[in-house]
Amino acid sequence: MLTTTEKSKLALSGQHFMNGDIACAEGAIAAGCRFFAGYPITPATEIAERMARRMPEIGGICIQMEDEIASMAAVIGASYAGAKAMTATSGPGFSLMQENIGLAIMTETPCVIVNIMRGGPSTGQPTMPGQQDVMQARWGTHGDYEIIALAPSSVQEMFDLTVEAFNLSETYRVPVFVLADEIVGHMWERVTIPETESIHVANRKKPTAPQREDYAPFQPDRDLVPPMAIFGQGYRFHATGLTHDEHGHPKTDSSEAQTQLVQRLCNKIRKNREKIIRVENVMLEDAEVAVVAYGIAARAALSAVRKARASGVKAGLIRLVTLWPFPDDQIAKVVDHVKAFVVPEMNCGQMVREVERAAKGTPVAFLSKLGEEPHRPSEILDAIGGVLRK
Amino acid sequence: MTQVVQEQKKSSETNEDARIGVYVCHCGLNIAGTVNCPEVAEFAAALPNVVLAKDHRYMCSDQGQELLKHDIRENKLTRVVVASCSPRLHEPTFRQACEEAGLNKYLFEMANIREHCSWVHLYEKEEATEKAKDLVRMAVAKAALLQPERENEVQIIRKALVIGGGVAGIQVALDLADTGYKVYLVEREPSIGGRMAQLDKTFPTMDCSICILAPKMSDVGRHPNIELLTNSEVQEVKGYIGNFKVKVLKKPRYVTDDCSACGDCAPACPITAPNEFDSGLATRHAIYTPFAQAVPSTYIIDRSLCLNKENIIVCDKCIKACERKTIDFDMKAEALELDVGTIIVATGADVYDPTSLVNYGYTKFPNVITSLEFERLINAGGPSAGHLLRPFDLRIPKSVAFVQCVGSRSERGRLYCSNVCCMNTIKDALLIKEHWPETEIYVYYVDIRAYGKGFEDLYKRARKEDVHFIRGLPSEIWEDRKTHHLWLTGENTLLKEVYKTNVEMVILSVGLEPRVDSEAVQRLLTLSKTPDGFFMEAHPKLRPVDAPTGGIFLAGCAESPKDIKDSVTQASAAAARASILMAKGKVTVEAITSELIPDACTGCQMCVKVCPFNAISFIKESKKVDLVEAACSGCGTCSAECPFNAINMRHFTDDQIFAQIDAATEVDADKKIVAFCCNWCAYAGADFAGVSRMQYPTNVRIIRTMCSGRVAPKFVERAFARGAASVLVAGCHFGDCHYINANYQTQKRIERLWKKMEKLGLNKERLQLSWINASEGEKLASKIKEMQSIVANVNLEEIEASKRMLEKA
Amino acid sequence: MVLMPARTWRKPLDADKIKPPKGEVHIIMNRCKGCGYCIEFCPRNVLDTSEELNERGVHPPKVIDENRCTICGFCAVICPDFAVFTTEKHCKEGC
Amino acid sequence: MEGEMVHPYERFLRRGMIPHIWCEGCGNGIILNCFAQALDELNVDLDKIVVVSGIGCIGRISGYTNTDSFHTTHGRPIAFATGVKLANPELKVVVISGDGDLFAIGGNHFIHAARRNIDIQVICANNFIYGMTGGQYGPTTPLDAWTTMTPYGNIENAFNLVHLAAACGAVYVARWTALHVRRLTESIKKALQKEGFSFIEVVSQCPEIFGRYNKMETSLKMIQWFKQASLVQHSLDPAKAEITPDKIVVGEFVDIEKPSYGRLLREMTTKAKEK
Repeated sequence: MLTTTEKSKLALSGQHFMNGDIACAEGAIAAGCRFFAGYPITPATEIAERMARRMPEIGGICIQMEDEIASMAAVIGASYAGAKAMTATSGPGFSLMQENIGLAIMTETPCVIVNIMRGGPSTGQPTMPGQQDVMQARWGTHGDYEIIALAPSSVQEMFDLTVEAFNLSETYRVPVFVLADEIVGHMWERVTIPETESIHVANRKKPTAPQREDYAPFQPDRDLVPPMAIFGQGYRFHATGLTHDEHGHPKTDSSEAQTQLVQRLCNKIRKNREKIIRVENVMLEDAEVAVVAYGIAARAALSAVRKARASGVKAGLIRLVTLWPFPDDQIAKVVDHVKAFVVPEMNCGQMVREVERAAKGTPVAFLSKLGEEPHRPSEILDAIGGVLRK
Repeated sequence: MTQVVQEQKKSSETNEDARIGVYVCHCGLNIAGTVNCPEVAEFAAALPNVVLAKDHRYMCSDQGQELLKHDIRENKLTRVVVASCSPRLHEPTFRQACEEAGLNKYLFEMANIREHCSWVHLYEKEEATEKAKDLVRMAVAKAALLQPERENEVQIIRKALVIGGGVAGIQVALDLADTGYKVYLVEREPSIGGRMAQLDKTFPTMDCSICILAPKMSDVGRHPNIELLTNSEVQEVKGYIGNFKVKVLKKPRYVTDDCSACGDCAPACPITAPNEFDSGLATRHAIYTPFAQAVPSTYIIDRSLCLNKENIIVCDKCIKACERKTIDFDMKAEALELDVGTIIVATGADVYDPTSLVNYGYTKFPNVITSLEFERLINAGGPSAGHLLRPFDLRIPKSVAFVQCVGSRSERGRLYCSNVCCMNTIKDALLIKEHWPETEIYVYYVDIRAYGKGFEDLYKRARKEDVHFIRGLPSEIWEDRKTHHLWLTGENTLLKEVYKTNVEMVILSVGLEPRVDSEAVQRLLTLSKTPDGFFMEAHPKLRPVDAPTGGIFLAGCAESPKDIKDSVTQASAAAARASILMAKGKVTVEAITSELIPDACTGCQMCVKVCPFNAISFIKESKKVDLVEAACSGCGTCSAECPFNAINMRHFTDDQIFAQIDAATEVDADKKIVAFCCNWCAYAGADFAGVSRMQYPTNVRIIRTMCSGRVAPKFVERAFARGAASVLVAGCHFGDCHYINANYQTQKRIERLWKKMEKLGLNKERLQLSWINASEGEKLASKIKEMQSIVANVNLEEIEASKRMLEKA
Repeated sequence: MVLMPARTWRKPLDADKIKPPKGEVHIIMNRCKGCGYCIEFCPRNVLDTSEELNERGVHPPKVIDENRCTICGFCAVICPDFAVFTTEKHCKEGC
Repeated sequence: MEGEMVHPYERFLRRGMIPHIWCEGCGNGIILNCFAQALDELNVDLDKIVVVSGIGCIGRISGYTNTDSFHTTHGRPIAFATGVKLANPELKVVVISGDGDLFAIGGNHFIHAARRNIDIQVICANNFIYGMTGGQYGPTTPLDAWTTMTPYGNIENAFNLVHLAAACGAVYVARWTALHVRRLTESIKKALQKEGFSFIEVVSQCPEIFGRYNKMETSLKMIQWFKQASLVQHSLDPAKAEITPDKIVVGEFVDIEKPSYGRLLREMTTKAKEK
C-alpha cells in the first residue's frame, strides 16, 4: 500500500517543463505502469533513465536487460504477472523486439512499446529524427495480425498518448506502440499533468469464471477480447506462442484452430476500430486540399495550413493520432470536396501509400524529408500551392 | 661343584685376545639328568682359548650370575659361553650379567644343551653328552670370533593400536588411555562389545553381561585419548617395535555422526535379514544398529542388503524417515595412516559351527540350538524377551539337554578344551531353573572342568538344584516327527549303561575356535600360531602376553580360549607391557645388522635385489651400493647373496658360522647332520620339540641364524667339504618370514645348490630344505628321524668325493 | 569379530511380526510407451515384459511376482509416462 | 494391479494433456516426474508456482504441469521468467528448458540472469542435440558426435554447463542424469527452497535421435550408459566435472548463500521511497 506522499508521486499533477521522453515516462506512470524493462539506445534512453529514478519511488520496477529481446520478453512476463509493463527503444532495438512482439500478439499480452524513431536503416543516424518505422510497426513481426500505434506530435501528447496506449492495450489485450520521433522525444515544452482522479485509466478484464476448471484463458467475450487471469491467482492456466485453442492448449495440426485464432486476433482490432481510432481535423469542412500528417511533420503542416488559409487557400489538416489501425474512413469521408492530398513524412513514403489507398483516386502529393531537419511550413505551403495549380 | 681350571695353551689357530670362560648348567636335573655336565665342562676346558670352564646347578640363579660376573672380573674373561637352555629364553639374562661385569654383551654366546639336547635325547645319556660337547665346541669356536657391538636406540611412538573391540580390546584401550597414551581402537564390526555383549549372564557371579560391559563401552566412546575406529580393518602393518606404520581402512557407514540413533529409519527400511548379533533369531533391517547399547550408537547401512547399488538411489525410505538428514549414500571409505609404537592384538575367537557334526542334527532339527543361540533366547533384551522358547513352535520346553564338548576335545572338531563351555552350561542350567524351576535338565559331559574361583560352588549349586549330569556324550540325536521333541542316545560311562532320553530342546555347548581369518592377521603382523591355531606368545610362562615380534602383545581369546575374567586380566597385562615400552620412550635394538665393506663392493647390485627392506641402493657416482643400517632388520640375506664378501653380517659373520660348521664336523662328520635353523621359526620349533620332550636322534647339530636367508651356499658347501653326511636348512613358512620374504631367497639358493650337486654327480638328497614354524616341534623331530636313512645311505666314497669337489669352493 | 557364521539358516522368531511391506503394482496399460525402465531397474525383479500389446502397440510391463514388491516406488519415478505406480497392499489372509 | 486407479501425481499434471508428445524412453518424462515429486514432497502451493519453458521437446513441459505456465519463444524463457519474478515476487518461477534453448539462442539471457542472481530455478534437460528439429548439433554436443549437421563428426567443443553456471554466479549448481531420479528430486527441492539463481543440469536421454545416431539405439542402452559412466563427486570444482563417453561426473557442485536481485531491489526501493 502506498502512502499519500507516495501517491502524490504517482502522477505529478501540475505544470511541468519537460522533454518528450520524460513526459512519456510520466504518462506511463500515470497510466499505472509499474514495470519497465529496456536497453540503452539513443534517442529513447531518457525514458529508461526517468523510469530508473521514478519506479523505485512508487514501488515499481525498472530493469535494464541484456538486450531488447530480453526487454520485450521481460515485459510480457511482467504483464502476465499482473503488472502494466512497458519498454522503450529506437529502430535497431525495435527490430530485435519484433520476435517477442509476435509472442505478445499471439498470447494477447497487454503492453506498451515506445519507439522514438531515428534515421535508419540499420544504425543509421542515432541522433536524427525519422518516421521510417511506421510500417515496421505494422508488419514487423511475422504472421498475420493487427496492432495499435499512436503518433504523438507534442510533448504534452507524449504524456497523453502514453496513457492512452496503456488503456488501449489493457482493453484489447494487444501490444500498443507509441511511435514518436527523435524531435518529439527530445523537444522541451510545457506539459500539464492533470489531477490523478481526472486521468482516465483502463484495466484489463478479469475472469468471471467462479473456479479454475471453468476458466478458458483464451475464450473471448462478445468484444472478441478474452478476460485475462494473471499468474498466481489460482487459475493455473497455460499460454503458448503456438497456435492454441481457447484453453491455451497447443493446436499445431488443425487448420480450423489456426483460422479461428488468427481471425479473432485481427478482428478484435478491426471490429473495434471506431472505438480505437483518433484523428485531429483542422479546417477540414470546406477544404480543397487536405494535408495528412503525423508526429513532428504535423506541426509544420498545421502552420502551413494556417498560412494557406491566411492567403485564402482552402487548406485543411488531417492529423493522424492513431496510425494503426489506419483511419481509412476519415480519409474517405472528405474525398467528395477535397481535390488533393498532401502527405509530408520523414521517410521515403510509407503512410502515403495508405492515404493513396483510402483516397480512391484523388491525387496525393508526397513530401519526403530525411536527416536532421524536419519539414518547413513553407515547403508544405508550396506543396499545397502545387497541387492546386495542377 | 667341580671346577677345572686349565693352563692356557697357546696355539696357532687361537685368537690372541680371546679369553673364554665356559659354564655348563645342570638346570637341576633338566640337563644333568641326561648330560654329564662335569664331563662336558672338563671337555670345554681343553678347548682353544678357554681359560676356565665350570659347571653349575643353576646358572640363571643369582649365584650363577654372580659367579659369572666374578670370573669375568677376576680372570679377565673376554668371552663367555653358557651351555644351558635356549638363548631364546635366557640369553638376555646372561648378556645382562656380562654387561654388569663390564663385558660387551655381544661377547656372550650360548650353547642350547637343554631344549636341543637333554630334553630331546632323554634316554641316550652318552650320545647326549657327546652332543653337548659338540654344541659347546661350536659355541666356543664362535665365541672366539665374537666382536663387541654397539646397539643403537630407537624412539618409541607413545601411541598404541588395539585390534579388536571385544572386552579384551576395550580393557586394553581403557587402561592405556587412562595411563595417558593415545589409543586407536580398530573394530571390524559396526559396534564394539564383541562376544560378551551377546551373553546374558556371566559365571560364576551370574551378573548381567551387558550391564557390566555397557559402561565400559561408553567410556571407550567418550574417552578423549581413544580414537574409536569401528567398521574398520587393518590393512597393512610396516615398521618395527616402537615405530609401526599402520594402514587402516575405515569403511563408510552411510550414516553421518549426526545420527541421534532415534531409530526412525529402521522400520521404514523395506529390507529385513536375520540379525547376526541375535544369532539370526531376531530380524534387523538393511539400516540398523546391531544392539541397543551399541557404541557408537550411529546406525549403519548394510549395502549388501540395501536396494541401492552403485550411485543410483532406488529406495529412499530411510532418507525420508531421517529428520536430521544423516543418511549419505555417497560416503566413501577412508584410508587412514597411523603411526603407533605398540600394537595389541585382541581379535577374539569364533564360535564352533556344529553343522558338520551331523549326528547332532544341528540345522536339521529346529529345536537343536547352540549355546550362543541360547544366550540370546534367555536374554531379556533378546528376540524372545527372555522367554526360553524352542524355535519350532515357540513353546517353553519342559525338558532340555545340554551336550558338552561340541567341537572341543575331539578329532571331529578341535583337539583342545575350549575352557569356558562347562561353566557356561552350568550357568545356563541354573538360569533355566531360576525362571522355570520345573524344567528337567540333563547335562551330557565328558569331564566337568570347574577349576576357577567360585566355579566349584556354582557346580555344586547346579547339582543341588538337581540338574542331571550324565557322563558320556550322546552318540546321536534325532527328532520325533510328531512332537518335534528330541531323542538322545549314548552310554552313561559311570553306570556303564546305555541311555535313551527324550527332551523338548537340546543345547549344543559349542567351543571356541580361532578366527576364520586369523591367517590374515598372522601375516599382517608376522605372528606365530600354536598347533591349535591360536596366536603364540613369546614364552608360554614368562612372556605370556608378548608376541614373538617386538612391540606386539596379545590379549583375550586371540591367544587362547578364555573366560571374561581371564580376558580382562590378560588385557590389563598387555596394556601394562605396552605401557612399559611407551613409558621408556625408547628401546635399544639388537646390533645384528649388516655392514658394507665398500672396498670389496663391485656394485653388482645383487644385494639390492634381495633386500626385503630396501635398505640397500646403488650409487651411480661411486658405482657402489649404499647400505642404510637404520633400515636394516638383520636377516642377512644380502650377505648371503654377495659374491664378493662385501657385506658383513654382525654377530653372524661368515667366519663365525664357518667356525661353528668346522666345530660341528670335527669328529664323526660322516654320521652327522648339520642343520641351519632360523631364529624365529625353525630354531623356536626345535625349542618347542624340546619343551614337549619330543625325542629324535642325537646326530643333528643346529646352527642358529636370524633368518634362513642368511644361509649362504658356501656354508652348505663347507659342511659337505668338511664331510658332513647331510645338511638341513630350515626356515619359516612362506608368508611367515619375519623379514617379509627373505626366505624366498633361501628357496632359490637351495635349488641352485641341488642343481650344482647334480652336476657334480652328488646325491642332492643329502641337502634337505624344510619349512618349520615355531609350533611345529613335531615336524622338526620327524624331519630329523626321516633324514636318518639319508645319513645311513651315504658311503665314504661319496663323502670323500664331496670333500674333494667342494673344498675349493 | 564376526559374530556368527555367515550362513544364517534359522528363521528369526519375529519373522512373522516384522514383515517387509507388501506392495501392489498398478500399471496404466495404454500410457506405457514400452521403454522398459521399470522392468530393468526394479530392484526386486517384480516386473517383466508382457506378451500382449496395448493401444500404442507396445508391450507394457506385467507383474510376475508382486510379493517381492517392497514399494520402493522406483518404477513410478523412473517412468517417463506416469504409467506405473505402487501402493501398499493391505494385508488380508494369506499375505 | 487394476489400471483404473489414479496415478498419485495426476494432480500435478494438466488435465487432458497426458500422454505427452515425447518419444518412448525420453528423459523429459522423467524430469517432469521428478518435478512433480519435488512439488509433492515440498507440498508447494500449486497456485503460486509458474513453470516457464522455451522451444524444443522439453519446451512442451510447461503445458503438462498443472500450474500457471508459459511457453515462450526460442531461448527467451529466462528473460520472460525475470519479468514474472520481478513483477510478483510471491511466485516461485521455474524455467525448464533444453540445452539449445538455454545455451545457444538463449545463452545471453542465462549468463545475465545468473549474474544478477535473479531468484528463479533453471532446470536444463541436456540431451546433447536438437531433437525436435531432427538432430542437429548444439552447444553441448560432444566432439566427434554424429548429427545431421555434423555428418563427418562434430568439430565444436561442448559447453560444460555446470562450470558455466558456477562461473556466472549461480548459488546452487548440480548435475544429475535422468537415472538419478531420487537425487534429482532432492536437488529440485533444494533449489526451490533456495534464494537466488539455481541451476540443475539433467543429462537426459534422447534415444530416438542422439541415441540412434551414436550407437545407443535403445532407451535402455542410453540409460545404461548413464548407469555405467556416472560418478558422484559432490563439491568438485565444476571445471573438472567432465562428461565423456565413459565418465559423467554428477553431484552438487555449488551451494552458497548470496542475496538475490529481488532482495537487493526491495532494499533499494525502500531507500528510494524514504527520499
